[in-house]
Amino acid sequence: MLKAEINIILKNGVADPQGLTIKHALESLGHKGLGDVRIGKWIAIRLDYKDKKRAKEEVGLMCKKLLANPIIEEYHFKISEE
Amino acid sequence: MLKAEINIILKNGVADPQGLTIKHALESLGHKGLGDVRIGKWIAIRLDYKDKKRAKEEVGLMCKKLLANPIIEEYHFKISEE
Amino acid sequence: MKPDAYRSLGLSDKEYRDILKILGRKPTETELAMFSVEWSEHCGYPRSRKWLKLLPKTGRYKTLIGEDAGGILLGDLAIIFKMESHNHPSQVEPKQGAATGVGGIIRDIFTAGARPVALLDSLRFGPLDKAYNKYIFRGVVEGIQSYGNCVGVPTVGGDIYFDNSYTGNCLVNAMCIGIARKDKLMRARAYGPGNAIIYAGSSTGRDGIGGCSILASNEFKEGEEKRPTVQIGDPFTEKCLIEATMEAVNTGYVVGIKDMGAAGLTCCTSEMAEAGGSGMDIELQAVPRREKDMRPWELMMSESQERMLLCVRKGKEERIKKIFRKWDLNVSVIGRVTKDGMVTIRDNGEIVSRLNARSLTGAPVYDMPDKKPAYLKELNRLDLKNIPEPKDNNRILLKLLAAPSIASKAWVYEQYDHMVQTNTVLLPGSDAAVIRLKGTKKGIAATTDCNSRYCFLNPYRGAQIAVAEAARNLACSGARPAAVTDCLNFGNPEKPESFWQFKKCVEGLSDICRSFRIAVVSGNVSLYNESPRFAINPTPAIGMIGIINDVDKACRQNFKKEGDAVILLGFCLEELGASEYLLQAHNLTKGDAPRLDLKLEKAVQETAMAAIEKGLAHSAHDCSEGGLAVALAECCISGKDKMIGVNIDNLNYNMRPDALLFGESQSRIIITCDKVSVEKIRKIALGLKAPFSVIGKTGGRVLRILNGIEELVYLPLEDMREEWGGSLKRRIEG
Amino acid sequence: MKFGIVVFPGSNCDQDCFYVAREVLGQQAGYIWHKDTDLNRFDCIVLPGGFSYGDYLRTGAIARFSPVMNSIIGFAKRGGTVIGICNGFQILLEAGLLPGVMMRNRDLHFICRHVYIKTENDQTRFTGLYNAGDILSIPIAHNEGKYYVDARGLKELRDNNRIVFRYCSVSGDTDERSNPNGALDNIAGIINKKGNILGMMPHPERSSEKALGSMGGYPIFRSIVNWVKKGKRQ
Ligand SMILES: Nc1ncnc2c1ncn2[C@@H]1O[C@H](COP(=O)(O)OP(=O)(O)O)[C@@H](O)[C@H]1O
Ligand SMILES: [Mg+2]
Repeated sequence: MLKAEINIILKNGVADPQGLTIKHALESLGHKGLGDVRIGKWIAIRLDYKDKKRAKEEVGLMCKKLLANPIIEEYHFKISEE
Repeated sequence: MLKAEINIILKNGVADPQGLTIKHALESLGHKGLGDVRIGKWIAIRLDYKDKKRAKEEVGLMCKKLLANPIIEEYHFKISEE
Repeated sequence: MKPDAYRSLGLSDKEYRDILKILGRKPTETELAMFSVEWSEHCGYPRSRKWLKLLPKTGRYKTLIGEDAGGILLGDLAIIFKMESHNHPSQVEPKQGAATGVGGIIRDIFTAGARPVALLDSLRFGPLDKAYNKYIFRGVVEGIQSYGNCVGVPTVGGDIYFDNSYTGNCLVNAMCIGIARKDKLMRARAYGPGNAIIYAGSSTGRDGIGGCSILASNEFKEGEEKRPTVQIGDPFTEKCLIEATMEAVNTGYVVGIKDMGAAGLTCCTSEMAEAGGSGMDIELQAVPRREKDMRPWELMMSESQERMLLCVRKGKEERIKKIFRKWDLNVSVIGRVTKDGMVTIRDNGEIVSRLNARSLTGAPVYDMPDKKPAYLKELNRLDLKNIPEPKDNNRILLKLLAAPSIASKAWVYEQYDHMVQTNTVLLPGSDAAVIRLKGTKKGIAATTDCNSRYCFLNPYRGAQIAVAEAARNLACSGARPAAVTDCLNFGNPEKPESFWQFKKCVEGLSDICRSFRIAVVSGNVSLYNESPRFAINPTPAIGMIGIINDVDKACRQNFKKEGDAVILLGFCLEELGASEYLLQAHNLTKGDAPRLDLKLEKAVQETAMAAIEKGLAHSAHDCSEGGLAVALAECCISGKDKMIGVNIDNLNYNMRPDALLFGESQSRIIITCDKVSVEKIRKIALGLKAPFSVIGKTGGRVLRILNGIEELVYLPLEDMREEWGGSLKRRIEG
Repeated sequence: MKFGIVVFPGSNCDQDCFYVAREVLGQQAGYIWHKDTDLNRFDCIVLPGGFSYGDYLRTGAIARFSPVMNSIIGFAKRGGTVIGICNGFQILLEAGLLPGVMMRNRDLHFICRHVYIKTENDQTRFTGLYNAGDILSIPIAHNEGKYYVDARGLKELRDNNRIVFRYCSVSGDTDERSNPNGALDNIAGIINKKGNILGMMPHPERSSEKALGSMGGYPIFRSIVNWVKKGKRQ
């Protein structure tokens, strides 16, 4: 069994109002010294095979085709054994 | 400068309709051997101080108080230097 | 069986003994779980059932009663509607709690074979200056928004009040209205030996197990301490489930159908069998499941959302399954109808529970002791001599307009899709919403109301006023009140004071509904609404629908034209008890609820309806919280595009200005019309014995109110709009 | 003429569009299940609003892979008329039939209310009955309506007059205050190069009857009907 963990976030330069709102909320709760706050998606996919190379290819494809929108988003993923 | 990366995801056992729908979509795109698919949030917070211990405490608090709802969600985070 | 085993399921020692008697043996854990749910207040109403019998089941329109949701007949159409609470889940997880509440009430409607056409929601929160109340409020609105918008049913109305008694126990009462051809109505029953029992929808997981029974049977001990498993709403699946169910019903092969809400399979199997006077043989292995190695009782108790149980004619299984598969939904035959009147549950063929359907649904009935609270004696006493008169009425009026319970709710309803299905002819922002019935000239008006401060100080009259105001709101839109659904939210019934409030409210409710010939066709009881510190105000939320014969005549509350005559139907009494004014200006919750004269109320409403039906009225708005001054202000500033001022120069009351302006006397409606129509409306009022007076004229950019020659209020419209319109956003987004 | 209204799982304005086509315009209309692929019977394909696949993951992201989408691409290549409304617009963007993306509204709220939009291009088959500069009252109802496209994309849209509708004030100023959702350049609707695919966030089917309070959207459908009929006569 393998597990793919995928991060999808807005590209740098694309405004992230949600992150900003969270930052303000945190500050109003009294947290100090906060810099940039950004929010994105985190997707975990379990794969019932062991071939890491195949996993890399498939997950890469998933991201390109469906999971991320290349116009505004970028993605990173890592594959680990379970 | 420190960077906290937070993962927030639905607890095991709590239904994840989004994850399920994404799984079906991936399958209909021809991806085989998929197990559970779960989707959650990924939040990156920059902290303009160096004290890791303090960071741990503060970020833990942020998750408890604002970012996650312990009733349905669980969270993990790691703190790294930049 | 160890006591803590059944106690942890919310069963009392006595109830456990009864179960032993009924079975003549020890229950299995599955059976015990099933009893605990069926006998909980949420499903079996053991504490309230006796009193609910008081409510009238007949009225002006032919009623449909006895299923999850009730309704009325209108020609060959059935209008099905119901309101239900989701208070406790919303308190611990506002977004998902509210979302699943909306999902549940929608299923109650389309299980009856009716297409859901409108949603309303009646919400109560603690004051917004507390961060946690704000968090709950935002979460609840987010949840209603995310579910209702996605599932494609317009949220057209509701009401929101803020009161400290809801700190720690918010109320989320969701109401849904559906339409069906009357020959296509469905019932929740299973009969016909050999017919298939089909499971359709989401798969079953461990979520919400025991949720309803346990949540509905215990007040919160220590705030967040109680952590039930809250479910995640799946509006997408629900939308598919609506369409698939409609298709399935249209085949004519569905014998009966019921949604799996509270207590999931347990409620469904036993109630469908009982209603059909038959038995059922269920194989749990056939139940689609989301998690590995679930125990039988977990499968029976799970409250996983978006699931339906259908009884389908033998031989037509494939035809029905095909429909649900088309919508990518799980569907599986999990059992058959039997003759023996027993609900038999098997796991891999081995019997895990075998009960007489009746024994489960025959929940016990308890007589609860009740006692009038001692504190009322003091609270009801209000001597106006001790209430200083304000120096500046303008300031008070602005303060009232900005009070969250009175301020514009646009921040909320503009986050709801209130137009989808293209039937909403009267949008939110007026006394009632009106949706048209495509293919006819008719429309349905709907509103929800309940001033719980009235109910706290005088439960009997408070409940009556809730109904009277709901009817008045419908009348103002031009509709004739037709039928009621209620959601009775109260504290712990084991406390005599709480139960007294419950009893009095139900009495008030049933008396006024009888006198108005309005049937109560459906409803829901939510008890144990208490935080560690106190109980909520008694809150019998009223959802009412009305019929309007010509939707083109539907009437809004805001002034339409300059130079219109302003008419007051009804009159003002010198009463300030229980008013929002006492709270905002003097920080008092005191006195008695306003008086209510049913004859007068009817006369005023009939007059408004007639004036609107004849096309004479340009606008109509009732006086509620904040009294005459607030009502007039709302008429001026609640127009979507333009605001219109008014000059009220013909009031001649001999009473305190604050009572005249802000007193909440009932049975008052403000109407505007052309000068030429004044006499026509006067005649109508005369005929119906409704007090009638022309009090002023619309026009200008200010609200000006005189009593005799004394100027009481002079305010620019912009200032009022600013306070009233922006208040909620300011308080929430800061 | 015949409108074909696509039904994705989660579409919820399909029946509203059907009603307008049939009852208001008096034209023929049929539903197209998202797995059907034969579009030959239709003169105009409507991708309706709603929440296809619940808008899960990303609005329009999953629906664009429905079998019907390939047929729609072919239909459009042959010059067929396609209009995407709200979620339909979002699907067209995800499918790459129109440029750009939709992001969460500026204020992070779902917005349902009447807004004003200005007709920028009256030379399309969708706007024949408008004049450039016309100001329409029309409802919006969306969570992701903040249109975004990169600088080159925007220039391309402007230079070729492909911005068809822009959010504006009652008096027609297209400034930030009259921009309900933060859309780039107040963009409410755009068209493809060829001029046969329109995507718009506002809901014309909700403003095609007096009873519903505004008629701003009606001329869009009428224009389509006229254009198609003209085509058939020739
Ligand atoms: N929770 C809600 N959801 C949707 N609309 C609401 C809600 N609360 C209030 N509204 C709308 O705001 C308007 C004013 O509500 P309210 O002040 O309760 O009117 P009234 O006092 O005449 O009953 C109504 O159109 C009502 O439907
Ligand atoms: Mg009212």
